[in-house]
Amino acid sequence: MLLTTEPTATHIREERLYATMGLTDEEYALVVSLLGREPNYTEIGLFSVMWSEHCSYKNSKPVLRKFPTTGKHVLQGPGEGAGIVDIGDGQAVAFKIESHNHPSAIEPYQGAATGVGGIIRDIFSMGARPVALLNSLRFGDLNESRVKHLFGHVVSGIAGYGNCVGIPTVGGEVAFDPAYAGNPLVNAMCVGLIRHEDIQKGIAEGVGNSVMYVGATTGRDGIHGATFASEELGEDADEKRPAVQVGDPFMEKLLIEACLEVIKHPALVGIQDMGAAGLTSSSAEMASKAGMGIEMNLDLVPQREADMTPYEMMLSESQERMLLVVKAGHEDEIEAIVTKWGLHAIKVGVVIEDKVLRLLHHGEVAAEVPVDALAEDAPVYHKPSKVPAYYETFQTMAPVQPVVTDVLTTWKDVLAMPTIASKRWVYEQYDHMVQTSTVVAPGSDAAVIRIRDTDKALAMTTDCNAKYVYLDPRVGGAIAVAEAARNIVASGATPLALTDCLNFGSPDKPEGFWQLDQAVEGMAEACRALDTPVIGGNVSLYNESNGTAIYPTPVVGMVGLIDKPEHITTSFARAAGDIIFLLGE
Amino acid sequence: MKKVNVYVTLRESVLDPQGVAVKGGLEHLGFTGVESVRIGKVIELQVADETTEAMVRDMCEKLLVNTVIENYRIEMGVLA
Amino acid sequence: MKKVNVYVTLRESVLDPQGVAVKGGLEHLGFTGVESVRIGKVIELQVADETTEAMVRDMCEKLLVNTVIENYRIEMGVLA
Amino acid sequence: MKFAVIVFPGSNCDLDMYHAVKDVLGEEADYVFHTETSLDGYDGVLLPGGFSYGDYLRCGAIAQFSPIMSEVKRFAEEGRPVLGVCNGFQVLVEAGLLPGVLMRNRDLKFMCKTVELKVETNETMFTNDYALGETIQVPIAHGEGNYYCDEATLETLRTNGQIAFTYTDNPNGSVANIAGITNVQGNVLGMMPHPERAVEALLGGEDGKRLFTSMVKWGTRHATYN
Ligand SMILES: Nc1ncnc2c1ncn2[C@@H]1O[C@H](COP(=O)(O)OP(=O)(O)O)[C@@H](O)[C@H]1O
Repeated sequence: MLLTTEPTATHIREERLYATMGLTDEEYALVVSLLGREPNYTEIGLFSVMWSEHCSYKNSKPVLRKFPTTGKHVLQGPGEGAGIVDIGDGQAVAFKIESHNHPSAIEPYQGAATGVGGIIRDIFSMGARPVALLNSLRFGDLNESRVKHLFGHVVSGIAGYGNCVGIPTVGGEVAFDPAYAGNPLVNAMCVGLIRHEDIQKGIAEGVGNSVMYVGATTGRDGIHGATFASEELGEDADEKRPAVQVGDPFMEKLLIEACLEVIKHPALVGIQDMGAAGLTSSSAEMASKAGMGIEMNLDLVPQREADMTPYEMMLSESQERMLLVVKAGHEDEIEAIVTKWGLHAIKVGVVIEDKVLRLLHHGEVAAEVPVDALAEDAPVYHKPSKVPAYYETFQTMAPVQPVVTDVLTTWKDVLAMPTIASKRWVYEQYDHMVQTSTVVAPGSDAAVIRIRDTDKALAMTTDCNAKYVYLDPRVGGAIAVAEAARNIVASGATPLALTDCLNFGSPDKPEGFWQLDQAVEGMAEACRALDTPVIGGNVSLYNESNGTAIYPTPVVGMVGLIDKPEHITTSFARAAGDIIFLLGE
Repeated sequence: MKKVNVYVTLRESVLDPQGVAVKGGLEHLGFTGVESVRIGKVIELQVADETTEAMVRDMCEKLLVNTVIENYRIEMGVLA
Repeated sequence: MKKVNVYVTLRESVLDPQGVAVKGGLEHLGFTGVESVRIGKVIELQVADETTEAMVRDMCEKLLVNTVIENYRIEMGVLA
Repeated sequence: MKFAVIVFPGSNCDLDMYHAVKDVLGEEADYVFHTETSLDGYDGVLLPGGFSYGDYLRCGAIAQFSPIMSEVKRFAEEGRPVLGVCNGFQVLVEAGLLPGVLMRNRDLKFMCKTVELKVETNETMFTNDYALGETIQVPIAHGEGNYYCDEATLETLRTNGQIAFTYTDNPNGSVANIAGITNVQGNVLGMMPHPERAVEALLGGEDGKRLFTSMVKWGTRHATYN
């Protein structure tokens, strides 16, 4: 057995261990001043994940403020697990898109599968019943065997997870371009239905209330590789390497049913999934939102492996776990519901008045950090921006008109391009019919799902033409929103709102930041013009390999409402002799 | 022609949802005392006599095993 | 606590499409001389010391193995 | 007619099945949880699709030991109607109520699309509303629907007229293009295609509906048991 002795606070400072966790010298200094002392190893770990771009949006916050996020139908804007829009009759639709790019590059099947699992939890943790999944995928040149491997496994990962949990995968997009050769994109979107009164918040209110853990056990999977960087590794170094997360869709299915039953119980105060940064983000965010603190006894956390340290437990990204806050004295009632689904609700902590996250382990305080310092006080950066040289060059170039001599050949060539060709190979692997509500299956402009017991239906789509965004981020960003809206309208629906996944390169390069800033500017303009607010989304930066960034790819996921079944329209030709019209410019 | 077996198992720290479900199933059937179940693969190959262990290892690394999450063990020349 | 391995393989008369696909994959990668590939399961159990082979056989017949298409072999007390 | 829709952990077409018989056919239906031990009061049992116990180990392998399954067996032995669709078929096969086994699809991929089936017999309680030899459109959605049995078993299936549906264009490699079979008595039907997904024109077709109307007709012709 390998004995790990954790670095001391002094060691962390002197060896700049925080740097291996992704924190800068300035950020470390800020942590010290917020704490009034040097952090120990667990504490600096908490900051490193909470202050990551993924959790804190430290680089993208100023940009994201450009999005319109309110509107007459918006019940929940950005900030919770998913945004929610009113669709009348006391019903609402919750949806969100999220990236799982880097995990999918390392292990395509599990990376894609766990991406799907994560976005589903975002939806049902709001109290919504997930009714549809979509995705947006980008790969390199499909002629390369490595790309074929990635593509094939990503698709089966999405299928493997979605099919098993029983949520239809009804749409998406796939594009191939050498720009994604080293860094594929895997974005997953989930749509859920909810009644207004069932809307949940991830909030830890009420001193003395219980913090309960439901779902899979906690293992060492997904812990930031930094953990082991500074340790001497023993013989079994390989075994100890932070492992890839493996999804368990069966567990997720049980969690969905258990949680959707639990939310109906008045004793439930708050619920949040343990997504990125697992126990850390869920506990710190729930406490911070409530203006409370949480004390957790890590000895009570269900563990899959022996001798796990507080650092490992708090940073683990094991999948299929939820954190619940339950009114004191009602724990048994919640446990009874959860047990019916073969799971356990285990009390691991309590809500406290002190606004701190206090972690006990083997009878000692392993960490004590103000929750706001973790959840609110991350630095925000206004990155320098610079117009890239390529863009300036393009602006001076005259537009080229392609010369087509043989229309039929060109037409066939275009149709044969992997990006343009039919995606039947992809979507036939997805169960797009389960839940028997899919009116328009993959293959049309947008998918349409009927809403049971009403005349209504929802249209949904994901879109982005990244080449346009690369050529002109502002115009391209606007086009992405407009394309999504057209697909919604062409299906007979009125666009309601959108979610976005901003897949970009490094914001540390001024040219990269410019792309991000401009694309969002253009998207925001289109959102205002079309009255489709942004109700949530996700930012994935640093999509680069060997210093080269992907095309800026702000994927738009849009949902629209159809009032009557007879308004549902597909993009298929129906009968010979029908007249074809061309609308627009 | 000789027989080669490759045993592929999940790395220790990787979750094995199958194993967990099967353990539950065994308990359900009344088999107590089962502490853990992990499920792996046996790949039985019939290969030409001149196939070396190094060649089989190469097959494992390139195709048979997902080394990100799996370990493997080769058994050469098992009785066919 | 002791370790028991159960090896589950497809009966010879049953076609193994996965094995066929893997064989094709190996050929594609340039591995010649692979005559056949069959894919089975290893089920690694950690069981109480008093667990007998008869008990494990019972687990196999009841749950672990579908005897319509699968054969199995039990290896008791493998080093844990 | 009153149907029991069995819910195993991981079932995910339970709602679809329930909806088909209750909302579309207007019959009675209840969800019956896998932990229940009685089917008293029901005239038919429906085992829905999904991934019971994640389909880990083998599809349907773990679900066959659910408490409700001994009751389902008793129900079947009494000659009353039991329909298993997709995962339900896999459970019935693992439980020994139907012969054979369902293996990985020939090309190893999950497949979701509408396929054409041929009605091989209309003399069962599940198919009496179809014409013999009629072709119908019904969706499939499975990764392990490749029906296998040995020659001798196939021969008995044929002789006894136990083959209920075949694929006209075999999508998964099933022996003799088999899509669905009954037991010898004809009161247990297992099939990979999803008739419950083909009961409404809005969703693309109604060819599956007659399977349920067949059951209801048969049910009204025979005295209720309770
Ligand atoms: N990754 C995917 N997952 C599910 N469906 C997909 C995926 N990619 C494409 N599709 C479906 O295939 C159809 C065509 O997609 P695409 O070629 O991107 O067309 P368009 O450019 O018209 O949006 C759409 O209905 C889309 O939903």
